[in-house]
Amino acid sequence: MDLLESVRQNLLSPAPLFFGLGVAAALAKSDLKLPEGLYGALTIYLLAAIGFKGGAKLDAAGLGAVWGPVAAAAALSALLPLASFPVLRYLGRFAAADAASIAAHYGSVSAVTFTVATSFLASAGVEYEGYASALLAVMEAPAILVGVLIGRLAAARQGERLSAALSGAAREALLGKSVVLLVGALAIGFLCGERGLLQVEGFFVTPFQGVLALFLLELGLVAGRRVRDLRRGGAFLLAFGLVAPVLQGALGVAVGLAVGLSTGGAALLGTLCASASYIAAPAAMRLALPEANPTLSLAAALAVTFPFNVTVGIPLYLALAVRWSAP
Amino acid sequence: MDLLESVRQNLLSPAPLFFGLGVAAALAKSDLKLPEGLYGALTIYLLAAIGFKGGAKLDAAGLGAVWGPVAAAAALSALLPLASFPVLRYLGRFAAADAASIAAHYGSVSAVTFTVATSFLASAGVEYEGYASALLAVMEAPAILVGVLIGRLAAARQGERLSAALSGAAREALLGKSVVLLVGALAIGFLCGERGLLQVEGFFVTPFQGVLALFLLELGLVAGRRVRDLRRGGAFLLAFGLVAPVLQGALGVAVGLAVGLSTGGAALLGTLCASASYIAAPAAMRLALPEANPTLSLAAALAVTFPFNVTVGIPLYLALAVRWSAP
Amino acid sequence: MDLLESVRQNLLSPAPLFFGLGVAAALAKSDLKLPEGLYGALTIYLLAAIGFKGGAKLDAAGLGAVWGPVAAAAALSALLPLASFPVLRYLGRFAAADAASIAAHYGSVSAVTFTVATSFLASAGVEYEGYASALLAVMEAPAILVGVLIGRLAAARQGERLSAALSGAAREALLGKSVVLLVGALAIGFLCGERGLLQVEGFFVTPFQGVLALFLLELGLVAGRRVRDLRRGGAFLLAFGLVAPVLQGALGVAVGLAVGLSTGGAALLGTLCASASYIAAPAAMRLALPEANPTLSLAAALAVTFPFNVTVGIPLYLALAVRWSAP
Amino acid sequence: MRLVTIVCEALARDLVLRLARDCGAHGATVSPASGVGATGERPADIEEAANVRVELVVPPEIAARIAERVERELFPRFACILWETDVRVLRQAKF
Amino acid sequence: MRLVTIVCEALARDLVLRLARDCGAHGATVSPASGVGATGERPADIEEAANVRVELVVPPEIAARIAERVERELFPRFACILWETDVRVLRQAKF
Amino acid sequence: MRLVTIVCEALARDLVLRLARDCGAHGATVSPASGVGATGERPADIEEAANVRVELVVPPEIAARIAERVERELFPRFACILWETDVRVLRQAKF
Ligand SMILES: Nc1ncnc2c1ncn2[C@@H]1O[C@H](COP(=O)(O)O)[C@@H](O)[C@H]1O
Ligand SMILES: Nc1ncnc2c1ncn2[C@@H]1O[C@H](COP(=O)(O)O)[C@@H](O)[C@H]1O
Ligand SMILES: Nc1ncnc2c1ncn2[C@@H]1O[C@H](COP(=O)(O)O)[C@@H](O)[C@H]1O
Ligand code: NA
Ligand code: NA
Ligand code: NA
Repeated sequence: MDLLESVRQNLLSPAPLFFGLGVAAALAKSDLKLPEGLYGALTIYLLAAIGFKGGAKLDAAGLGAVWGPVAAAAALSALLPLASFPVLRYLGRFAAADAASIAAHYGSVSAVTFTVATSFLASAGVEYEGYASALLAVMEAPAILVGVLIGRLAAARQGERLSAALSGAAREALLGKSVVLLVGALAIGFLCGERGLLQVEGFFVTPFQGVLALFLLELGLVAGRRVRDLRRGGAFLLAFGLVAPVLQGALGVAVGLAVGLSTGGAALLGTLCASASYIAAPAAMRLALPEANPTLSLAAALAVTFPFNVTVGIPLYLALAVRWSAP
Repeated sequence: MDLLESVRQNLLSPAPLFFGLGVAAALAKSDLKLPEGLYGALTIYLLAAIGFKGGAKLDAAGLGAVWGPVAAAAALSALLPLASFPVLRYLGRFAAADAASIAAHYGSVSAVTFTVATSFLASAGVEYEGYASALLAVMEAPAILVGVLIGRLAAARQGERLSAALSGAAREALLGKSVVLLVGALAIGFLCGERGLLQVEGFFVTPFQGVLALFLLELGLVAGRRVRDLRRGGAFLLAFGLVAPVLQGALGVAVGLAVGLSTGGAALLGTLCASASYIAAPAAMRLALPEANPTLSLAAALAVTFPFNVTVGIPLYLALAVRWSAP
Repeated sequence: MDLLESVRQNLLSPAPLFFGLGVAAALAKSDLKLPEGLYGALTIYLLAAIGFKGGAKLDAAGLGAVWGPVAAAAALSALLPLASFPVLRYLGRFAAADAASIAAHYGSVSAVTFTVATSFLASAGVEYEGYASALLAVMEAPAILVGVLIGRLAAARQGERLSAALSGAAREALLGKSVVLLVGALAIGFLCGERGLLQVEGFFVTPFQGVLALFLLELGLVAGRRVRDLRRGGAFLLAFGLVAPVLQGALGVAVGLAVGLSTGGAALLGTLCASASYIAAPAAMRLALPEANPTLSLAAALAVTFPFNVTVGIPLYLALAVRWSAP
Repeated sequence: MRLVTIVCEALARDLVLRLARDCGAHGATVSPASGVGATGERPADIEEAANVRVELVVPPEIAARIAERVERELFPRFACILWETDVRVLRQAKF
Repeated sequence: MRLVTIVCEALARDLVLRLARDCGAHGATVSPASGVGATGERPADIEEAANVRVELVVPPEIAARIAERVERELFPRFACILWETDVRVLRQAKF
Repeated sequence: MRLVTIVCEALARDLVLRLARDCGAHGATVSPASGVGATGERPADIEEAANVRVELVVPPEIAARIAERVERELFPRFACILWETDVRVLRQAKF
């Protein structure tokens, strides 16, 4: 299956199409709106389901097998912002806080992009490590912490003590809802194992793909509202939102293969590196680095990188993984 | 199976009974209330599911087969208000705006009534065209547009330009949430086909009947609160709410058979003609024809016609379709 | 299977672990919060599902078989507060209104505790009467009514007439949302029978265990916030929250066996007696006995007795039922 | 006209509205609220803990009557506060 | 500065905001509300019946313009009320 | 008494409440809000974009302290406005 055909197949599946419907409705200023609370409720469902299933698989795989990939994933999350910050600051001429914030968003991860990737792999018949959501879980926080650290150091605000700001950021990053839910559900899945998964399968597995499609409708509505904000970021931000995922994704694929992940697993790690956070990072950065303009990072993450990844990006990272893992 | 037995079986199924529970709770002033947002969330789910499934079937049937029934359905929606407006205006002595608004509600359609009818057909073992929700999708807007047109012309308000008012109404009718969702999900289902339906079946198909039952509980609560409003409409409105669906339903059945629908399909088109909108029409009329009293149309649609249709009406339209399609 | 092993198995299942996650997140002051409306929506789902399934089983069992246990359950609910009130008033030195309110909470029942018990029995392979949720349905109101009666008599407020207060309380107890939903859904299930259950199984049965797990996450968050309130109740309240369920549970098991319930059924009646209401009772008592401090009863019910029951209590009541029903 | 604002436990919503009507208010606007006060935090995610915020536009003499009854009937039994201020309205006769 | 509060049918939300902007308001705060009044109960659980509560902080002359247009354009067509009061604000120039 | 109303980004909710408490407010009422202003539209459907509306009933000197700190600490960092007005309360001593 070549890349184009793979992109086409991916595009003609419910999740990306519902995202497109949401974007179109928002752009046409339809009165299709999110009932308040639904977005938050679906987020909780998705994170709990992703975590729980991953935990049950983690139990099956055994903790011993996963340390390597998990450590590599956490390291990638911490290091990626260090690479993208100078690009944003000096090439893109963003203010220090903005550059740090964007770098943190792109170092951190998007659980929904990850999930679309697993569906894509499943429907393409590619195997992957079932515990891969453990990689997702460890990649949220490090980038946020590093981003805050950079932002604070660069801003060099004399008034506040760095350590206080960082401990606040650590709180946000580690006790934010997505980290707590993902890590908590992962632990629960691990403790319950396959037997527990069987019990709650009818809720956490059977309807999952459909819930994801509905969530993407909502995400499309949110993203559509952000399209106008892109102008404030200028052409550089747009380019960054398209190029950064490709570079970070390729790096993720390479590292994944190097630490022994399967082809599918490496494609997933690539997707994680390529994806940008729009739940954990925005909330944490808003409180720990409020000088940063939240509009820029969110518009880039949601209105550029997310649609890029769920349409073209994911098939691309898989193609890279296939090519590089060929003997 | 005779009509009475058929009504009895229909009554003793979860959806109508949950509706009854809701009405009873509202009349008894129980503190059973809708959590805010739930009604809106369930509406989104139902419309997306109905549209998506219909779209997948449309793909299977092929666009060529459906033009006839679709055009007939849209025409019915546009013409029915023209027939009921004079009745309401001159027999019922309603103000022009009110008559136009009620006529628009009854020309437009109720997705939930449609869905109860499909469940009824399924459990009665009657086949119908899987793409029938395409008929539903095209019947929402025309009646609303015609209703606004009549109302504006009859009111003959000199101050505002008719074209401006109509373009506003067209916006509402075509970009209202139910039309966007139904048509959008229909298109997505069409693009994804059966393969896509399989992916999201666990969410859009498996739990559908149960979600419908829960939604009817909520609708019952809403309808129960409207019962008192009926008094303001007088006996004529009550009679209209019972007679109009029968006449419009019979017409729909006849037209359905004439354009080549199966017995079940004709019963569905009859149900659509008989049903009155309580989501799309109220919102659109409120903005495009605010002189109309929203209480009258909503009370008649929800507290008279909806319960009539889901109990007695649907079996009746099927009985008509069976009789008239007999060789 | 001995008690300890049974407790361990029960602990390592999704529902109690998600409850623990919620409590931990609340204590750590994570920003994991309930989207507004979700708690209410899940409550409606759970009550409708429990009632409906029970009703369908009631239809299968036949009304004749259930009068005995149902009457016994209602009587237990009415009598338990009479036993616990003096303990709370004179040993615990609570104000009359507080003692009456706590007694009412513990005489009434918790639908979620009941549900966790049925899951536990199912996974332990123990049979029970399918109509047991009818017992749940009749045990909510009597304790509340008796509690208000005691509280009013004890307070002996001259200003208001007792009968007026009681009729208000009866309204609350009988038209409160949980009673209306449970009894209503039970009746609907009874009218629809197994055929109706089949129709809505994909929503009311398949995902049920998973929804319960998610609800327990939310309940954990709510309970975690209440832990601090426990201090206001003192050591006596804590002790009461642990000892009362054991005594009431043992009584329930004994009565259950006496009226001919199976081992599993007796364990369920024990669980019902042991459980404390945190939905119906708080709302009703707040309006009918507002002098009572709502913090005390809710903290004890949610932060002590509920976790005790879902971890240690339920296996204990089953062990008692097994021992006492041995020939 | 006076604008009387009452913040109170959500479970007492209907009591507040009945009291206002009995005192002669012709209408009321209710919005959801959470809060913090002497009785601790009142998060709005579960109804048992939530607050409501009731606004009443009324003539001064009715405002006085409402304040007096809220003080006597609600303050001893519910977590509740009341404040009031002068407002200018359109369609004076409506209130 | 004046604080103008408009309580109106939720379906008319965008009309109210457009009217305010056209009159020169630089911003608005909107909160969900239910209510009761001459047109009966308006519970907030379905959008068709819900109210919105719109607050506008504006200079007095703009407040007057808003009141005048609300009276003329919204009152005849929607269930709607308006009240206003004086407020002190920070950053006067913003409004 | 003064009624201080702060409309601010929902993500800063806890910061606002802490600031109010530090300044000496004994309580607060919080309601959900959406809005539009200089920073664009803030729809309430996702928490990242929503506003909160915080009301504080406080003595004048505390109101002044709150206004001063909001101006210094919140205005430069968050989309936020503040207005205040005189109110009459029951149970003066509570605030
Ligand atoms: N000083 C205050 N300013 C604003 N709202 C308050 C204040 N004190 C109390 N409240 C509100 O009134 C409710 C009940 O107050 P309390 O009885 O003090 O717990 C709280 O949950 C708040 O919503
Ligand atoms: N006296 C009043 N005090 C506060 N709010 C009111 C009052 N009268 C009406 N309202 C609000 O305005 C809405 C429309 O009022 P009406 O047109 O009288 O039905 C109601 O749903 C209430 O939210
Ligand atoms: N003139 C105004 N009247 C009422 N609310 C306003 C006004 N200006 C701003 N706001 C509120 O304050 C929030 C932040 O304002 P801004 O910083 O101007 O975007 C907005 O989302 C509105 O909720
Ligand atoms: Na990333
Ligand atoms: Na119709
Ligand atoms: Na009990």
